[in-house]
Amino acid sequence: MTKIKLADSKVTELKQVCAKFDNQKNELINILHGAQELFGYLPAEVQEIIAQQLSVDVAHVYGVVTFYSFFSMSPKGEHPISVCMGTACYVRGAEKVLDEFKRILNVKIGETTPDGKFSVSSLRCVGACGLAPVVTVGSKVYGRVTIEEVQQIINEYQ
Amino acid sequence: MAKVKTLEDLKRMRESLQSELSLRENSDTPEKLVQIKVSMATCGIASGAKETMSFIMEELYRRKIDAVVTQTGCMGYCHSEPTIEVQLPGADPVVYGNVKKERAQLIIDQHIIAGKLVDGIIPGIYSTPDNK
Amino acid sequence: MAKFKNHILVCAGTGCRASEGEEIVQELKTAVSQNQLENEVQVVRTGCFGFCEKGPIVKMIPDNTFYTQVKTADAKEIVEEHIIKGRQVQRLLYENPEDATRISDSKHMNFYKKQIRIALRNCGFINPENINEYVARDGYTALGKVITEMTPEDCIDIIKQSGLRGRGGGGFPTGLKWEITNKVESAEKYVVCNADEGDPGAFMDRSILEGDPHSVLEAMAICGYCIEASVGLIYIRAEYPLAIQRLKIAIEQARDLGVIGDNIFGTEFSFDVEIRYGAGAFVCGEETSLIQSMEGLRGEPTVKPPFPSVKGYMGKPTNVNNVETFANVPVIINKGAAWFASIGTEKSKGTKVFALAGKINNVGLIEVPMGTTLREVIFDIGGGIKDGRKFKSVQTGGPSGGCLTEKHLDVPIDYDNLLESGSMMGSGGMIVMDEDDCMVSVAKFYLDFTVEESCGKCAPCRIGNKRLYEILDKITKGKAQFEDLDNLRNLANVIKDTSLCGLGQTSPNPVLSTMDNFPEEYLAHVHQGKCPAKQCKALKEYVINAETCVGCTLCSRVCPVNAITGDKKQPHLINAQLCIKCGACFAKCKFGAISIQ
Amino acid sequence: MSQIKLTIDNKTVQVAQGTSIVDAAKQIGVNIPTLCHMKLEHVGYENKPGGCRICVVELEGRKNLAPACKTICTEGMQVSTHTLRVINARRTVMELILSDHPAECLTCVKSGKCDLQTRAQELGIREIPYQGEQSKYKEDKSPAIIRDMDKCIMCRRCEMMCKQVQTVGCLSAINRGFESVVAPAFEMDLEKSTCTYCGQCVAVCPTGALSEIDNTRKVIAALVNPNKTVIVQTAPAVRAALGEEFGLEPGTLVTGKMVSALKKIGFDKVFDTDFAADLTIMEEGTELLNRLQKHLAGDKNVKLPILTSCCPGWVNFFETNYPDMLDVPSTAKSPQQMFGAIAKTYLAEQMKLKREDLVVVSVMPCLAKKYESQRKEFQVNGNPDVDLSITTRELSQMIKGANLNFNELHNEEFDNPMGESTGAGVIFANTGGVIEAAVRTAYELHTQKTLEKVDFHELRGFEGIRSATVDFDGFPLKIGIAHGLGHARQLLNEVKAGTSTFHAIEIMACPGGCIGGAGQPYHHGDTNILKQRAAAIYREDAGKAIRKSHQNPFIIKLYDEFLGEPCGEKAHKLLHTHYFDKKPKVK
Repeated sequence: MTKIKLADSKVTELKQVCAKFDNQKNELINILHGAQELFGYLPAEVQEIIAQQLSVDVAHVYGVVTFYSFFSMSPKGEHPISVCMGTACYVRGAEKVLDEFKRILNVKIGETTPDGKFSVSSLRCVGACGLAPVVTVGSKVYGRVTIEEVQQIINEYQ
Repeated sequence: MAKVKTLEDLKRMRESLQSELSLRENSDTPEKLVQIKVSMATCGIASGAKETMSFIMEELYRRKIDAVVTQTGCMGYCHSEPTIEVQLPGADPVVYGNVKKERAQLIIDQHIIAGKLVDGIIPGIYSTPDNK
Repeated sequence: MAKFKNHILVCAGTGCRASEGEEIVQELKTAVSQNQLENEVQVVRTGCFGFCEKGPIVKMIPDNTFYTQVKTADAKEIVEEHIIKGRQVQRLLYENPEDATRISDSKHMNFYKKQIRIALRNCGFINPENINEYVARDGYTALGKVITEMTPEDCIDIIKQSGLRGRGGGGFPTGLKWEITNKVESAEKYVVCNADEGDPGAFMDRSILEGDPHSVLEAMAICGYCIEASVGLIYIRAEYPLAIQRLKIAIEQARDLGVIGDNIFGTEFSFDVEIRYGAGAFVCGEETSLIQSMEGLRGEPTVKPPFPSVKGYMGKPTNVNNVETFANVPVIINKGAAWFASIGTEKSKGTKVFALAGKINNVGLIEVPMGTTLREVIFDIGGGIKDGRKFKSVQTGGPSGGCLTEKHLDVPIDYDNLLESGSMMGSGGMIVMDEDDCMVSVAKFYLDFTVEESCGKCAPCRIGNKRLYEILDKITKGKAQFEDLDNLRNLANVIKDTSLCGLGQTSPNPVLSTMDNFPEEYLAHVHQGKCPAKQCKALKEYVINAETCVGCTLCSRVCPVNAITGDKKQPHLINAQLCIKCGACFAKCKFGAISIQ
Repeated sequence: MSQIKLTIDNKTVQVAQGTSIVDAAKQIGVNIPTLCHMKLEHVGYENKPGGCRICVVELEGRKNLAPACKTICTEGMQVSTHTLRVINARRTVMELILSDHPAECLTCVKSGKCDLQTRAQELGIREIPYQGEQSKYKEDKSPAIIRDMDKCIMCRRCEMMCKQVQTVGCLSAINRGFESVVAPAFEMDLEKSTCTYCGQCVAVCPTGALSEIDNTRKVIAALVNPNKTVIVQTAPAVRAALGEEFGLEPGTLVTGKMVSALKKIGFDKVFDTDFAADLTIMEEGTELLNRLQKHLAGDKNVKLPILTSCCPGWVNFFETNYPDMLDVPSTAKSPQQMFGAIAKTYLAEQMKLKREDLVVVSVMPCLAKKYESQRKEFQVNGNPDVDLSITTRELSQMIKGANLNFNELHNEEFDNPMGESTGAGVIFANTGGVIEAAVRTAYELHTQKTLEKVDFHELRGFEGIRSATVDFDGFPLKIGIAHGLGHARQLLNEVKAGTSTFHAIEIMACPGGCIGGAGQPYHHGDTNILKQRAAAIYREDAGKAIRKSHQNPFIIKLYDEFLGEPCGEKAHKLLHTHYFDKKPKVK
């Protein structure tokens, strides 16, 4: 694993996040949310600091991080693309839309394009089933997406 | 906000809030008291409810129509988001689906100003504990 | 300002449109103009009334007359009789099936009772970010009544008598749960609201929290009073930012108003609410996993007993209910147990919210009394199947539920009936499928979900679901043997029988229910190597019909692997060995000459 | 405690409230098969995640099957343990587990001792109908432990040992679903983690997922090398457990047979680590007295309590977790390393051998000893004081490999000079033994009186934390004892907080002390075996003519001829060490 260097100011902020929850270990998940908001992802170094602040084993923190799909250990793309794979979207063809994103960007689920621009993931139900199939790019939601529209959506961010 | 200390406080507060609302509803100066609710749940927002709401607010302001525009939760018509409810004083509320800019414009022109209904009304077909 | 005296609403929903809805609009307009009523009467198209079997529907405003099964020929009569003479057209009025009387005012039709909004009563009515609007609609009066006029036991009694059962899936009687937690001695207890709505295709809890957060807060406080807890925790999916934001605003406003906090309504009772976030784990909808997760641990379930009511969050007695369950509570207090119990079936009282989605016209959030049939939900409220396709199956209960079929359409929906039919209530996702959906693939889709969401703690769920998925995958690829079907069933039964928590105990339901209800589809895959719904890529074969092919060469040019040969203006041929079944030729052919076998 | 009546397979049974179905069934001779479940009765921990689902039984009135290990009996409960439904479920679940397990039994280190293999045999699994993807992980070899996680069945015993019993916490379940496995943080190699190599994870692993580094091939290579003289030392705990590998009752002492076997295998000399244990007492006991006397004289720079340092897992633990307290433990090396240091100097000299030509092998009940022997500070010009450390289990493998009928061997004696030991050296194997040995010597050195009562029963036992006050001729010497690192942590935290009232503390990383070491024959959860081994050790002590370390004639001679004074300059150079800050650095 490549070591990354965290800026001191960010480390201070991270410690403040922990302190906000009184360094309580039962607040670990809330703290991880805060940390991911801060860094965009949860690299090993961040988990080590959290473990230290909360006086828990880093293996425990890692065990929790890898349990929940919301937490990521690799940075997301500049424009994170998520394809909803809830049932409603699935029966309306979300899998084909996802395949098209993977094909055009040449990445697998959870991966980021080499230029760091796009990452592709699937998620479970954004609750916009009326618009199925649904794709989100960042916070923007695209509804009733067809395979033909995939390239257009990508073009918007090129 | 002052805290309610007793159940009686709450009940008094409810009564005054209700009469305020009914005053609003029973007024006969429609220019001033048109009520519009925009369904602003996740699916509505994803379909553009925010844009619709700000468009309606701007348009009503531009035309100097005093209306109360509020957000509300999911009306349940996911198939037709964004959804809005328009209520002219003394009239039953009318729900419209698929209200993007153009339809919002049409609803303002025809329904709110001209008092005509616009195609694409979503019929309210349920009861609630209060009207059952 | 022109003001119309009369409006004629004509349903332009898919179903009514199919039975000449549009022509009726035109005829009505013609009749209106023939009578020079253009400035008085307006004809308006509406969305689906959800009464498609009696369509086309025409509704008269302002008197609410409801005409059913209207024909184009009736347009003239409606205008001339109803509008001009003020007489209802008797023969078009809806006939009450119970006593054959004609009902003139739609408000008296039973049909209007198909949907009763109890849990959703305020959704779409009030501004969720303004506590005053909630208070104006009786908000927090139930809490006030309970804590100033009742003992915890009185209140629990009301909930018990109402017959309210948990809306999160299992259907455990809510009042009984409260009673058990109430009876456990402990200085510290917790009320937990399960808002970790993980079912793909279900969003009723999100809608309630986004549209009416105070109803949940009020109910949690009532529950807190009943079980003697002073802390409430809402465990909510992090994927629901808007619901979280509205909840936060609601908590702030409720604190400011003093309806949560210390000494509520001047009593000894204090109660406050905190939010805890989920982080993307379906299993955390299971209450013991949820509690582990709230304690900052991996969301692995623990063996019950002990139940959370006895030993829950931080080892203390904890009452866990889901959002929809809570949303029913204030109404029950205000309107009484008997009122609530009068709605629904013998063992399932009240209403249930469903997120209706899939291949259906009116995708949406609906709330119907228990006992409503699937047919009413799908064909009336839902407006039938999209694009005029044929209904095939409806999946309820998400990954824990099953796929029901035609023969279940008239089953009244309640906990026990759904269970008996091989599905379950679940949290309320209802996905409708048509003839284009392959049921083996649907089962595989759910298993894919379960494999990804299994926590890994117990062997049958961790490995068994993976193996189930692999067998299903073999079937969809035409590589399965007959014995695989036996293995599939045995495995599914053992996983149900031995798994640690609700996830594994129900995860084989999509497999078992599709095997039971669509056996011929499994057999077609295994024996004939065919997918009847033509969905399984590996089993598809694209064939060019020599008679309809004009030899335009378009297909051979789009084929990415040069599998199509043929001379210009001569019928083309697909080489099945080379074909990768991408479907490009099928999509391009303008003459419908390519078919999927 | 109130009693509960229930029926199991139609037989009525009465049990105390809180009894599990598994335990209740045992009372009527019904052995419900279990796999992930492990009850360490005398350690006070029970692993029962209810995860493997092998122990499922049918309960009247319950929809699905219940795990017998985790389900508590209730009044009137009707349990069926072997209906067709139950048997089919158990077999199917076992088939599933095996479908994600490499079928390498023939070459697996655990074959024949594997709980999974045994259960599968009992259930009569002959084929696995469910084939599919198998979990694949990179093999992780540390200096002491091998992790081959392809064989992990997620019983979570190792995690429980590491997290709860030992509080080391370097292992955790990670990922979820089919991908889930137990691993160190970030799936780093064990060597880079905070692992202490105590090996308790290996001791409880039901399969071959966790095992020790096998040094037997290297030992055999040394034995057949004509240029090398190979000597061996055997730790005290080995003799009380080795017999179990040959079907003897736990607690059978096999000292003489073991010596005989080692000689037949071809070791040039067979010595006893007990000798070095006596040496340890001379050094550690003297250090204790020195510190104590200075402390009593009011020297504020002297740290008390003194902590024992003969357990390498424990040393790793405090270097990683208490780097600010490195001056608290005794600086005395462990017996294994003292032996090595003397062997490669004094003994090599006597045998007229160059250091490089003498190979020192140790037989230990321990995995951490493998790591300890490789520590840089225990090497001279790259040549380690102890070349190879093998476990009791590895020794039994070598004996079997040498075609020896172990049970028929005649007793033989250790070689001299480093084979002579006292009863004090023997009891190092048990929790409380080191400190008892130290007290026997320190008492006489401090009071200049003869200690009449040699057995200190107050220091013996199995409770995780014990304390006793020994009367040192008017001075009450306060002693603390902890075994299991979790218990050690409790005492350490008191020392750190300054609230500890002890003068001396003995710590052993493994529950029970070395007799419960991770290199011993597998106990499969039966902690009575540990008690039987401990009793055997005390029997050996009681049977010894000399029971105080300072009376060992060869020890006296060693100081006279070679070392000089205990804690003197030469002794300090050879027999003492220093510690390192190994806490991972985090911003």
